[in-house]
Amino acid sequence: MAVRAARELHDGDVVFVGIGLPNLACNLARATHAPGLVLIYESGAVGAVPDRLPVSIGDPALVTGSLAVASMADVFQFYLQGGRIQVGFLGGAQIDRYGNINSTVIGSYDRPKVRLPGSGGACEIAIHAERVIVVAPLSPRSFPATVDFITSPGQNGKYGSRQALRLPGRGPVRVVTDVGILEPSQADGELELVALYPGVDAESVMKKAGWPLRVAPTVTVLPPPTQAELHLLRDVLDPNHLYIGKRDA
Amino acid sequence: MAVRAARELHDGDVVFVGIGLPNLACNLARATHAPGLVLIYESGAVGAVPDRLPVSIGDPALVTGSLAVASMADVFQFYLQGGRIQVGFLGGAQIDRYGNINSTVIGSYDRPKVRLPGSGGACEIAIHAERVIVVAPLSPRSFPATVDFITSPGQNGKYGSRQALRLPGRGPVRVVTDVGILEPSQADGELELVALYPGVDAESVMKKAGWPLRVAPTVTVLPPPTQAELHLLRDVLDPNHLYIGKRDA
Amino acid sequence: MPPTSPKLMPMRDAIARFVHDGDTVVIEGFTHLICFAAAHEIIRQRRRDLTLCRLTPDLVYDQLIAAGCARKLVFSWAGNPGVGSLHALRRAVEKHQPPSLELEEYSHFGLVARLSAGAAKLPFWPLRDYQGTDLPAVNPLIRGVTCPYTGDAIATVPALNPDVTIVHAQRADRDGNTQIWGLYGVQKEAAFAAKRVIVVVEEIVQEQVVRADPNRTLIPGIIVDAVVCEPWGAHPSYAQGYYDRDNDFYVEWEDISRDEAALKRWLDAFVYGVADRAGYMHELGPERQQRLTAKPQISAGVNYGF
Amino acid sequence: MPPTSPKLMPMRDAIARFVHDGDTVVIEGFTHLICFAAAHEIIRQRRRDLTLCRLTPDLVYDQLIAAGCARKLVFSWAGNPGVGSLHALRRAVEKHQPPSLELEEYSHFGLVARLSAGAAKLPFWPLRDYQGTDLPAVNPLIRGVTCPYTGDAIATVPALNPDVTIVHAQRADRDGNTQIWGLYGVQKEAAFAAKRVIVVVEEIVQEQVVRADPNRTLIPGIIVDAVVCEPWGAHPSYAQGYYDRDNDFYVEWEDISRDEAALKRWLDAFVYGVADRAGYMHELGPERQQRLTAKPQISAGVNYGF
Repeated sequence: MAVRAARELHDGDVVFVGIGLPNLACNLARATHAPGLVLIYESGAVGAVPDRLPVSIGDPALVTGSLAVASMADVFQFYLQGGRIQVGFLGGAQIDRYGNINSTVIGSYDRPKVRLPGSGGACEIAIHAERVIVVAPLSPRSFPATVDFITSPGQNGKYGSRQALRLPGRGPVRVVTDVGILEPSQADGELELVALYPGVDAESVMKKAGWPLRVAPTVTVLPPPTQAELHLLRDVLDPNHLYIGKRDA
Repeated sequence: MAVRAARELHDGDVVFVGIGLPNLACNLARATHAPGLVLIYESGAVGAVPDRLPVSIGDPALVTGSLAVASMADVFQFYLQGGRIQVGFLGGAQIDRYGNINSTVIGSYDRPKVRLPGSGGACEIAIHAERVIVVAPLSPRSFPATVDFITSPGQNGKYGSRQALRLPGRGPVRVVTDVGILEPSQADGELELVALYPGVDAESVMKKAGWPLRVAPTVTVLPPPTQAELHLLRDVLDPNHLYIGKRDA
Repeated sequence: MPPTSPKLMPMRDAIARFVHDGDTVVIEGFTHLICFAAAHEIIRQRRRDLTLCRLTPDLVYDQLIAAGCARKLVFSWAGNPGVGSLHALRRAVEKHQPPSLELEEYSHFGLVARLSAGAAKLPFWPLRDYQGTDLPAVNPLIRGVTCPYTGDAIATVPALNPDVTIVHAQRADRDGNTQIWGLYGVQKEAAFAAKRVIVVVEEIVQEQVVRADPNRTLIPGIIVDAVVCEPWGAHPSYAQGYYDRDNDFYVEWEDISRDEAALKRWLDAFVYGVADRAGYMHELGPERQQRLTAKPQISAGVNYGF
Repeated sequence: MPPTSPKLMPMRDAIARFVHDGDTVVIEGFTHLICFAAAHEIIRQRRRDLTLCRLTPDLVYDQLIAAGCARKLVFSWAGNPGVGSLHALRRAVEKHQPPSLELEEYSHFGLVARLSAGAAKLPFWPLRDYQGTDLPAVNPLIRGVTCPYTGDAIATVPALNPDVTIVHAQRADRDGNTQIWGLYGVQKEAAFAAKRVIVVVEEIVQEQVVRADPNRTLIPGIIVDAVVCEPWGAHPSYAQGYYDRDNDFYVEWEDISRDEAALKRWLDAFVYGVADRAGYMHELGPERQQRLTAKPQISAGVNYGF
């Protein structure tokens, strides 16, 4: 997933980075095809070049040697709401057929089965980033037809489409899973299967979604990670395998 | 006037300072009875201790050795609107019987006889500072019954009283002139004569206002400047007499 | 300038004087400069019924909640960053284990905006946010206005003006002129929004040190009520240039907070069982302190001359 | 990072590419860091019909107005600070001497708020202001909203999003990561509000200089379109740590601008008659330059280690 996520990034993109896989993906992209990527962390570190793998979004290594430090007010007002962010990464406990994301509660809000951390900046990333890339392993539990709570708006939902709501960003344009890639359809924004990892068949993928997953007219088979990418991930960027398992590259 | 203005300041006051007489008055007060005065300049210099007489509100000498530098957004939002300023000084081309100040135009707005500089921060100083001290020589031309344009609201006027408008600050509480001091009356906020400089008589002062100036029941005679105050002003704070004339202390 | 400052005082006095039962309290700091020392003193002084506000409640509020100080939590992301959950908080919310805890929830931007409004003494702050989400449905304080120019619907949040804000920083003079570098978080807005401000620093410096670099001052002394010198006061959070984040402790907290008895033992040993921050650091031991001490990487100066 | 930056260019190219006839232009800087070099190049390239926005039009816009570049002025305080009037501006307003000039007037806070809204991509900004004044009566863009919490009437101003903002600064790397110390003015908001940003600096520095002290960066390179190295580019304004304000010139301007013929002679000698900033400095002479050069007063560094 980290390699796939990295390949979604274009050279020169300004990326709003979270910790874990997105951070790995960004650093992989910088080390390969996108040296001009600018990483902005929610914590305010701009153009960070951490000399160790940051374990928190506010790691001091993100500040030392960075290009700028922005206050949280500036991060949210001038960078994110200001339309200066091209790519945001999001994950979540639940992602629905329209790309709405729940990171707030499982069950009802007042009597939750599981109390999740909440939005943090996810809600405004989903609204303002030019493109949102969602990274999450595909499973019926994580990809229900409808989420219990909309923390971050997707392409469509009970409050209407992004166009109707006049949301500035394009929302989740790619969902990178552990078996393939989903994309919102032009027609109604419902996620459909557009690409598969090598050796994965569409039938088995369709069973992993909590709704009847549509398959795009043409489904690409993605090239596997290169040896160079795997080496960078496993030996350089995450040598202690904090964020990647064997399968996970 | 500088001495009188200085005496209006209390130790520990946070003062919003302009250039010229107010700056002199503040530095005189700091050198005499109010060593804990904190000077904040509109330009963002906080706790300035200029080692030369600043000739502009953004003089570099106000920054070197200051306690903090604030952006203009912070100056107006967090300091002034935030209610952190005890005293603001204002002057203006016209001051009316209720302490409304005009620093915008003489004549009509669209076809002005004289185009003045405009508000700058005066409008928000008049609204937000806890107390406003107005400093201006008294004359019928400068103190008309009604100003041509209200740049900075006084105690009362065509839009209603400060209370009715719910303005946060107390507005102009003292008007320091070259012959005596005016204060707004409790009843309707009209300026009335409350104190005279030594050797000045009330009758002559009343002729210098553009409306029938009321005299308070008791009029104090102010003590003259001390030798120490005059020495500080003339020989230390403004040795080249940029802002004070002979008469002006 | 006065020769002595009445603002300089020990943590015990600052908390006793400026934090009261029932207060709305903000201890800010985004990962960086979170004042655990002040939180521990609040626990020791057994403050009750506090409304705790923070973007990321983090371990600091998990501890205050576990110790029974909190009545309500105002927040935007409640987890143990990079590790897992805040279990004392989750027990209060999921199992209503006493003391029960009222929640008021925003996104990060929403809470930043509430503090910005508070700092600017505006009753609300506008933001383009929350369209298409369930957040306004569960928080009636998220409202909106119509733009008088475009007719757009713009979301609003109300001002937050805490009774007291506690800011940790690298250094201040004794009047509270406070300098911060590294991540700023929302410390400035939180301080300006508050009725009372406690600044806790790694070092008290001469006023001349502050005046030699005024652009580093984030919080002016005129809004500060108490200045406390408390080295290592942000541990297990960090202070750029002084000590690193104790990531091991954040990992350890997962097991400690998951088990109520273990959490109680931890509070007994590290909070109730010590008199002050020096006692806490003694319990923590010199090895950890040594390991976390920052290595030097000194920036160059700039010219303030004219 | 790319080995070369396409953003680095001479002033002539930056103005030719990024400032067009009819543009809304902001050259900011409150007393400090006012980019006269850019204004003079705009005059030389004979741009027309500009909407000029600035809190304090200052000499810089008086010169642009005198040279016939301006159609409209958006401002909040139009004087020669500490000296007197801006006479080219006053002639345009009082005597409608061609070219006539449209005015749009705010207070300082109002214009700061307009730029803040522009930077935040909000259509308006709320402020407690203008009650009891005549300003809303002469500027229909000053409006209001009702607070959805308190019912208070709060004034509003609309967002200002200039076509181009020009910022002068002490230093930047060649990607436009820009560091400023001393007075900040409203430079950050003006830059974030703009569609295009030109940064003009006293020095281009290696990226490592910026990265050694990231808290000094006010404007990130990601929003910058052109970086111009123009030493003394702010004269007669100043750059803290580089040169002092030329107060004598501000006083001299009173006589120059009062007399149309003198003003024309001055423009001929110092703007039209020189090719660039180096030519201007040559005209100004070495004595003045020497007198204004800043004396060293270097701040100490801080530790960014962990």
